[in-house]
Amino acid sequence: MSDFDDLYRDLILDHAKRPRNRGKPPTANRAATGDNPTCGDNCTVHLRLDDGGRISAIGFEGSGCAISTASASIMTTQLKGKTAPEAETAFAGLKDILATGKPPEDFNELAAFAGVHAFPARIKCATLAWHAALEAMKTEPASSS
Amino acid sequence: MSDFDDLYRDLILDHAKRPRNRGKPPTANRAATGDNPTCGDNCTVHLRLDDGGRISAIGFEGSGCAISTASASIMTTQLKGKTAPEAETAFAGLKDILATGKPPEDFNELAAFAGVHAFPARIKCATLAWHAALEAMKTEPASSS
Amino acid sequence: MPFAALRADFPALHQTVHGKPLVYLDNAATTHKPRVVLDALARYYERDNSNVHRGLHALSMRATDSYEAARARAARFINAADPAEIVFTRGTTEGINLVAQSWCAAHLRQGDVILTTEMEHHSNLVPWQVAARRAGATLRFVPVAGDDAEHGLDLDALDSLLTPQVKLFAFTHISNTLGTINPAAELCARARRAGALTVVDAAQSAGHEPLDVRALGCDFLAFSGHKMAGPTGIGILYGRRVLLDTLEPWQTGGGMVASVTYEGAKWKPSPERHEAGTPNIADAVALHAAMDWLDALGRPALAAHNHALAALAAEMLAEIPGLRLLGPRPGEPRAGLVSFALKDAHAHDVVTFADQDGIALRGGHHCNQPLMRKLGLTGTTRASFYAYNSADEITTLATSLRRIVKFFGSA
Amino acid sequence: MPFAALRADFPALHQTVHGKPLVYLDNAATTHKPRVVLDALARYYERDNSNVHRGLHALSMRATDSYEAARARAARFINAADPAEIVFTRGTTEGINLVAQSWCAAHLRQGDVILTTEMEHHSNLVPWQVAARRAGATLRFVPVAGDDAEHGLDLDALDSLLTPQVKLFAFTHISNTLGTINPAAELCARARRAGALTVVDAAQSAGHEPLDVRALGCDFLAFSGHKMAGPTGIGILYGRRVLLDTLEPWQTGGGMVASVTYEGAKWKPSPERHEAGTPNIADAVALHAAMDWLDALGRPALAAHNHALAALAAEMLAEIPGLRLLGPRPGEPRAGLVSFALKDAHAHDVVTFADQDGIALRGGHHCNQPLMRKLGLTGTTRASFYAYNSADEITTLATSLRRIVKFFGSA
Ligand SMILES: Cc1ncc(COP(=O)(O)O)c(C=O)c1O
Ligand SMILES: Cc1ncc(COP(=O)(O)O)c(C=O)c1O
Repeated sequence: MSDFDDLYRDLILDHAKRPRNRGKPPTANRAATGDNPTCGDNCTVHLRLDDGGRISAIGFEGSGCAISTASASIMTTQLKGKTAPEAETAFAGLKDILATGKPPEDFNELAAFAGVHAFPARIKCATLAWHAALEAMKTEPASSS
Repeated sequence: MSDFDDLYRDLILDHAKRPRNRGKPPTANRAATGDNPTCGDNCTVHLRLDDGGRISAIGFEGSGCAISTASASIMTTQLKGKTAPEAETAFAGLKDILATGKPPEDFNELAAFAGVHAFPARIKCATLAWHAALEAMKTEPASSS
Repeated sequence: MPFAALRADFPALHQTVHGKPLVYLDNAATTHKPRVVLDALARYYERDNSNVHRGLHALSMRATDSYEAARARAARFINAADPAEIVFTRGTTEGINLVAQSWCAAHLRQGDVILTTEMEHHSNLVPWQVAARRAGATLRFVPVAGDDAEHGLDLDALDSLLTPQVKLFAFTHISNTLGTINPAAELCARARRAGALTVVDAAQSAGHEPLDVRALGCDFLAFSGHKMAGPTGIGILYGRRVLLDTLEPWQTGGGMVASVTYEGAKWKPSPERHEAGTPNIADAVALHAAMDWLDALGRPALAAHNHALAALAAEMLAEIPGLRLLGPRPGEPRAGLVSFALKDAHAHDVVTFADQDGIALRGGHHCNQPLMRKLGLTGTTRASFYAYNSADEITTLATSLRRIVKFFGSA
Repeated sequence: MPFAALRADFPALHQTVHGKPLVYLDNAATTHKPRVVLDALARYYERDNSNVHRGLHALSMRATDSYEAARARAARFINAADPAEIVFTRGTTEGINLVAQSWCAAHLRQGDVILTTEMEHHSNLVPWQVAARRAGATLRFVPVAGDDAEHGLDLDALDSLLTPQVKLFAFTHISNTLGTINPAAELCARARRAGALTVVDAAQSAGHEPLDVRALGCDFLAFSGHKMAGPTGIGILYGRRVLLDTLEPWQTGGGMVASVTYEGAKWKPSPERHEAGTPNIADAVALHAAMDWLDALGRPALAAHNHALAALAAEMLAEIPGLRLLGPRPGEPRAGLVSFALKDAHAHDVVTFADQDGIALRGGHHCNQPLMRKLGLTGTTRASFYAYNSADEITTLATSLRRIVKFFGSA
């Protein structure tokens, strides 16, 4: 398999073409936006934390490449139900995959991003939504909801 | 004869080592200073014009290389007794020699500067004192004398 | 195309990328350099290398002569009246910063207006934003408006924008994002009638089209060597002599001073006053070789070649489903580039995919973020052409793009 | 000297001048470049040439990697904590202008003091004069005073000069006119205790002596590639990260912005924020090769070689009648240069004469007019040494100087 096929694995293409959890969930009351200054792409993550500090709703908006769209989409599926520390751990796992190009022990969907390792210029695409999500968890909830 | 010997002809060396009319003549009442920004050299020419507009006294001060010192020295011997238009003509003759590297028809002392032609970076040295002299002739006489 | 033989002169073109022959279509970012330019660079370092000005030994005089010959060549290249109108800079950006900082500090007042356009590269936009803010002046824009948003400037708006408050009109000769060729001589003439000085960003035109500053009637003009077959690190700011000689220097230091005391300094006239410190001598000398190469090729012929390739590309790309082509309408003159958006593929994915086919493209906002936003895009993909590109390469591009559409397509 | 074998690596050295083998002793103005540096330059253009940042195709990624590797190499070269502390400039002069314009505009107030020394190159003097004038601040000078006028700084005067008003202390590491090596670490420590930031002009030290910005404890430090076996047009400004990240950019344009609207722009962090426009990529890559070459040679060994040649030259020249030698006293450390005045021969005549013997010297004020005036000189002649110079060449110099004294002598 070429580096290129590795970059655009079926899972990534699938999420890029049919992103999950696109848009702002009605109950969401926290949000943050991440920018990729190099390419002008951006990603806004909306979410709601339940009383136990777990993500009860999450969605994203913004425009980006296949990698960043797929990463945002998979991120939402991965983070649903997680607490902030758990989200940090998951993100650390992704960063590890990106840094080493090796899939994780507990093979999960994030493994699809191992191929990005060979494209250093694209690594920021794969982390954009994650930065926004972790940022959003730290914000104060909007009073309106 | 090498370019170098041509640059430092006997006449130039003689005037450089024993410059004529160095210093400010007691009767001088006009002066101007020329600067060579590239090397920091400078030359101040002092002179007096008689009633007929002829240079009756002339001398120079300042520090410079052999070429500029010789040029100042020879300039003072050439300009004594000349009017402003005659001085302009003499300077035009020198500039012609510098530009062409050819001695003038009426072979005079300025011919010694033909060798400077081969050293474009030194041409300013050969004209510094002349610029100052022509400038000085245009100034108002100092009232003190 | 008769230019095919040129390829042999460009060492960088003869390589494969991911196993495919390199198809280099990123020339608006930077062009490759012909052998003669690399030779001039090597020859300078191997033979004449020395510091310029102030030097009286053989190498130093040769270095000075070579450097000043490059300046005189640049003056001839753009038909400037005098070599003293040529200031060597790092590139277009530095040239524009020089004018924006030095001229504006001296002449721009509260309430004045700097006019520019909505299609400027960040390098011809941000320096004016900063200068306007410092002076309390206002920045106004000639729109790329209405139906023409994707195509060119709204010239009908110009006269009402050229109010007496406008002190300076800065615009690009050729848009690096749209491929639009602005009518620079007309813009300069209208600005002059309105009493405004003009600054022309010639980054995309200097090495591509015939360029004559006196025919244009501009006051300042800036361009980069690396976009015209020359090396990186060198560019030119042209300014009319009377402007440059009186302009306060922007950078100060060795080489630009007539005299210095501990208390203060006096400046030399132009061009020295605007070139503080040891200049980029070697690259100025190499740029000389690039200008010779360009004029041996012939800039009218080069422009025709680039325009023809762009027209061909526009034609072939227009047939690709879901492709939105920016810039001049078919039939209108188009500089040597095509810029486009695909419905289903993001510019960065397009570039990564094309790279697998050996094709070098540029994707993104092309240092033109506000225009992208105005056009409702986050970026475009751009293919830009130069002397060594061929019609075959455009076919390769079109084929690759069709595969991309299929690969990323939602169908 | 063990360095003789190096000469083979320097193409420019193998030529004759006026029929004599070139003896290049103008290294303080600019050094020659070893083959490996020219090869790196050619290799970049022949293989990787492309624009950096924002690019996603193969050549652009390679160009970006090479450019950033050069930055990381420069950080290691001067032991900076982080590559983001390295800003590529055209040279020392531009680096100093960046600090003098950007830092001073933001931080220098009426009544403040910039401290510098009486032995600064115009490039480390005039920018501070301009900055002080703009802010209504005062420029003060550590004197080269009293009996020591020809030798070095009057360090006893320093403490009384380092008043609380001093915001910035800018000084040269090595004087290009005297050959004096200033105790830079001590000067930085004393400035820091007094609450002043330090700017070190390392133009004459970076490619000649071991250099460690953390051991020096400086805040900013600037140097030029062309004086350290690298190409013209590239230099480095080091600044501590916290300073560079918050410093307002001086030049603006493409590449240094995080986001741009028609109304305004936001900056990226350092180093991008300080590098507007296409940088001098190729010469940064070539400078990388120069740094590798220097460290393979070993900077301590190089410094010892240069110092030994200078000591030998000082010894031989001291015996020439009517020769006044500036700089450190015999026995004191002397950087690799000798600067002198002859009673009967003007520096320009000396240089022209020596050139006939194939010897390249520099004569004049060495961009140090106020110091010359203070020393009662209009200029000096300078011979400056580098890796490829030999003791034999110094004998050639001394012989030529004796003939000069005879030729121009008043006797
Ligand atoms: C001590 C010193 N500072 C500054 C400079 C200026 O360096 P550059 O001309 O490369 O900017 C020089 C050399 O000319 C120098 O010797
Ligand atoms: C239209 C235009 N203006 C300005 C620039 C800036 O040129 P440089 O990056 O060489 O300074 C560019 C290229 O990047 C450009 O295309």
